Amino acid sequence: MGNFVFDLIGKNIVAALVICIIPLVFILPYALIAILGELKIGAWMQDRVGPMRTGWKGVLQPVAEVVKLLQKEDITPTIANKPLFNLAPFIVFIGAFAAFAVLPFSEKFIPSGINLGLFFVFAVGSFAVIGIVMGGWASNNKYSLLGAMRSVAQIISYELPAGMVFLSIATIAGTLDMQTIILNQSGPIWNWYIFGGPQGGAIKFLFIPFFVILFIVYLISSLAETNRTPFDIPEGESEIVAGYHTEYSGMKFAMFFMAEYANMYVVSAIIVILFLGGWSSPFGTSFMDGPIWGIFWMVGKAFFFVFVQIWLRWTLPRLRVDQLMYLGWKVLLPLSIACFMAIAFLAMIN
Amino acid sequence: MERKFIEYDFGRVDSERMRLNVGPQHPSTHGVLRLEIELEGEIVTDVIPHIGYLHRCFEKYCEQMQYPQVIPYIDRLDYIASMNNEWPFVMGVEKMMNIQVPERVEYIRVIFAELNRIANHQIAVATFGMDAGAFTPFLYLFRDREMILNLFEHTSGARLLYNYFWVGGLAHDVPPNFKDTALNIIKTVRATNEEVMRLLMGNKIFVERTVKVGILPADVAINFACSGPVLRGSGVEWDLRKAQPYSIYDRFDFNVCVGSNEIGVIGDSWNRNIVRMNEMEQSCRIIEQAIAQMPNEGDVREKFPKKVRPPKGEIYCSAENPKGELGFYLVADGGNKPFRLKSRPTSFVNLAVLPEICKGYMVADLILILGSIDIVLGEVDR
Amino acid sequence: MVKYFKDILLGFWTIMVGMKITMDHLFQKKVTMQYPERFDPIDTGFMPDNSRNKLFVDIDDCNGCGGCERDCPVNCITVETVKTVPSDGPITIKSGAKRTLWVLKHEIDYSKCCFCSLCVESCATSAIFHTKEFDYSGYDRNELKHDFVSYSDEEKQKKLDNFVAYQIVKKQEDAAKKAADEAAKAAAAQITK
Amino acid sequence: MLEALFYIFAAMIIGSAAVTAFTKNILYAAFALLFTFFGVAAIYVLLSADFLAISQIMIYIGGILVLIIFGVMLTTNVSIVDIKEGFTGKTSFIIAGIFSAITCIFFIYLAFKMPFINHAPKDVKLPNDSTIKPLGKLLMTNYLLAFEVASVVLLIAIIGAAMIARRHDD
Repeated sequence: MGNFVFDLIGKNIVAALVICIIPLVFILPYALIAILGELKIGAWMQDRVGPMRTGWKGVLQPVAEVVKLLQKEDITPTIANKPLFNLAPFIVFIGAFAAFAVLPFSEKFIPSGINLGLFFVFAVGSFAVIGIVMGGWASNNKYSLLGAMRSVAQIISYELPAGMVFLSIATIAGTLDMQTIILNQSGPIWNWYIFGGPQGGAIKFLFIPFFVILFIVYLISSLAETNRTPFDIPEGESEIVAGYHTEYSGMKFAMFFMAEYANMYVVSAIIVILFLGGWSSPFGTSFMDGPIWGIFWMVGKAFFFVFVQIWLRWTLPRLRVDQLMYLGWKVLLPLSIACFMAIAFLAMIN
Repeated sequence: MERKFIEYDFGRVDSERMRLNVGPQHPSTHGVLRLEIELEGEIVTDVIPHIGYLHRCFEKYCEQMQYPQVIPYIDRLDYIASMNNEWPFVMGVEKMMNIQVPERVEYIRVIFAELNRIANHQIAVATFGMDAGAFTPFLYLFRDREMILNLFEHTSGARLLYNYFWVGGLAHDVPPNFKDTALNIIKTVRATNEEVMRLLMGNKIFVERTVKVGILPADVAINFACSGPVLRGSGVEWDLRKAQPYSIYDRFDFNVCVGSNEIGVIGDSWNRNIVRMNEMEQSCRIIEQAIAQMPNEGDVREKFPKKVRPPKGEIYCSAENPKGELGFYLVADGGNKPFRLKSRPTSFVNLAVLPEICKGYMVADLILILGSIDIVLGEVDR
Repeated sequence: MVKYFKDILLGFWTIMVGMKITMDHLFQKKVTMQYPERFDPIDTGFMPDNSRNKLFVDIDDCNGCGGCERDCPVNCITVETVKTVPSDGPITIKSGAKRTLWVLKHEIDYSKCCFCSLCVESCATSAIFHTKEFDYSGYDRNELKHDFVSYSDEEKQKKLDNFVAYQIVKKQEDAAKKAADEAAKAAAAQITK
Repeated sequence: MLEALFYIFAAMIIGSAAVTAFTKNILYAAFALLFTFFGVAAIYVLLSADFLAISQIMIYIGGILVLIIFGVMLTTNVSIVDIKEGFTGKTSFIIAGIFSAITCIFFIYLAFKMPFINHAPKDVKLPNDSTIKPLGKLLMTNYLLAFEVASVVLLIAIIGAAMIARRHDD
């Protein structure tokens, strides 16, 4: 996509800015849809009807919420550390936003086709940690501090199993480039990595359980990295009010909010890219395939995982901090390492 | 902030404890309770409950209220189990005045008290789940509670503060389709309970969160005069309905549910909650039996005394509330107002045990333990 | 080790069970009632006959006994009365009994009312009762005070004046009567002497 | 455009590094370090060292900086701590002066002796492909010993840290 824009406008600063803005153009409508989905699906799962007043059946509710947040008074606590307090939401948002730079939407549409896409996503995720710590500390609120501390411990712990999953797929695919990983999986549905990938012939079917376990491990650790239920302990509202964003209001709160929803898409997209063939059609290369269909498949599959996250949120209770650590270090990490070894073996015999 | 040095074997660690106010505007203190807690990391080392934000001088007020006027005030003690609250007071006054209420009234009272027990336990379990972060069971249970409240509304005219048990009888007769409605409610309650057992109580995360959390040993529970599910969760088989059968409870066949070692440890949050779930089932059984035995005809207002003036004397009358033993100590001087009305509030007594059982657990556990005790601040502060 | 894997599997299984339940509910019929559109208390039977809502006093039926005022646990009712005078003629309340008191003020403060229904119970003439109206509000707490008496100030003043005048007349009559009695007594005593 | 970007990032590095060095608030210093690391990563990108750039972000920002901030935050009363200014003692001042003088002279000597590239590498062909493959090859062949030694050292450090952090319940 970058090349396309450069061809259109010319290789100058305007083109670069246009490329930077493209993900934002995606995030805003996506966030509105995701918020509406959260409200409505949550309501329906609880036998309610959800918001019904704004627009037809309440479809304009997220717009109303965004407008509300925009015009709300932006309160900064007197004893807060003002520069850091104001900076934190932006840092958190950078982390979520930067990841969009390498997320492909289709064969032809990718903001930046760098060779290290997977690694890049992994790295910029750490920006969120800094932002959360900054916000939690600068709020000068004990609940915020507790939330920030929990959040950091959680995100750093769960980066390890997620990293092992990345490593496994990178080993079997032989690349860190997202487009190549997806291209590897194109073709019939059993070429997807959740079904063992394209390599290996018949013997790969022995390794399918490892891929499925990796898939589940990444699903769980992605929930933890985006602070979603059952890992929403950094903002667990029944314990520490709202965690690190207790003191935030108005636009700055909206930034945290947007970052959370953007992160939801990022991790869903990565699940799809790593295991479910990204933008490739499930019916093989012949049917419903191509750049435009690619967008449909990519966004559709990712939205399914956004839905799964919402679904889990309205189903499960919350874990406790020590149980979270137990799960991360004693369950997910050993499992992912074992699976990594098995998959490395598969990659070796190919 | 005070500073303490904790001795570990690798030397001295300078550890600072954090004092944290949980409440009165915290989302999950079930009202306006303020807990002053001391944290070391996330471990709770000390808890001091501060109460009184909802103090309404209930006992003093009652001294200038005529007996019928006291009942609306009693409704507001434990406002999610008002029917049960009215009962011990009404029973006490009736005993003093030697009024034998009609059979039909007794049965209706039992049915309504048990329905209200179900409603109360539904709220208790629902909010407990919400403390743990599960929001959906909360609404399933509230949906069912709505049916109970509708029945109450069609009977007494109000949804929350009924003023329904009057001295000598009941304020209104039950609606004509009362029996069908009650049986229908029981059916729904059982179905939802089964669902909640699978969705919330059986969930591994929830089990992990609640077992071995806030263990209340039986002797501590007895020493702190706990009652209700808090006491029974610790394995003590004490239920006023069985131990000192009042009204007509000796006619029904039901079990006293106690905590067990099956999943958790006796006396932990899980057991307190599972006792509530089981008690709902027992209440359903009592209601079924009561509906089968209940006489169809009879005036619920025939034994109303012209003037409620108990003779000089004093009485302590208690009943098994959903939360435990609620008692009223009534001193009458022969006038139309109580000379003194002392209440033994369940939640207040049960709350006293909180600092005992939540030391050494985490903040998240503290909230769960508080939820498992199931307090209502209207009753704690009075 | 077995317990470790068993716990993992159990956790996974119970999460699946929970997800199935919420998924089932996703497609079930919803129970929410859209309040202002779907709420018609009388037609749909949402509101029972004995529901306890806003109070209303039929002042033509009120004999001014003040029982409601005495029985109210929160003192939200204020009743002021004045006695009738013979010049008012033979007046009755709606239900037919003789009216001995003019009700000059019957005010209910709805911001205080606790809807306990004790006043309804105490009213001998059923003049006070609950209506079906429940959603009322005001910008000022004084707007929630409602006086059911519709007499104008002049009429009230006239009734008070009538009563005062009647008191004076009655006093004079009493004095005259007393004097006459004493005179008669004295006369009788004279006679017996 | 690239030159402009270079100067922007260079200014960012120098500015934030100056904040790190001169601010009195120790937490500001830690957060200013974030921008320094980020700028360095950007310079790496401009040099076409993409793997290095992302590693820089991941290791320094995601790992070390978080650790520093965590450590600073959990120490008591962060904002009150004053970083001392002025002379703390005559002897130490003299020793520090001598050392810095020697270092200074050493660097000046190096600058004259070493064959630094003192012009922009315009004619140098930058690798178009990812640097990850040659890096990996080198780490697994020529520099295997260094790589293994580093990992063993890290392992020892992790085990030691775990030993120290363990709570003994005796």
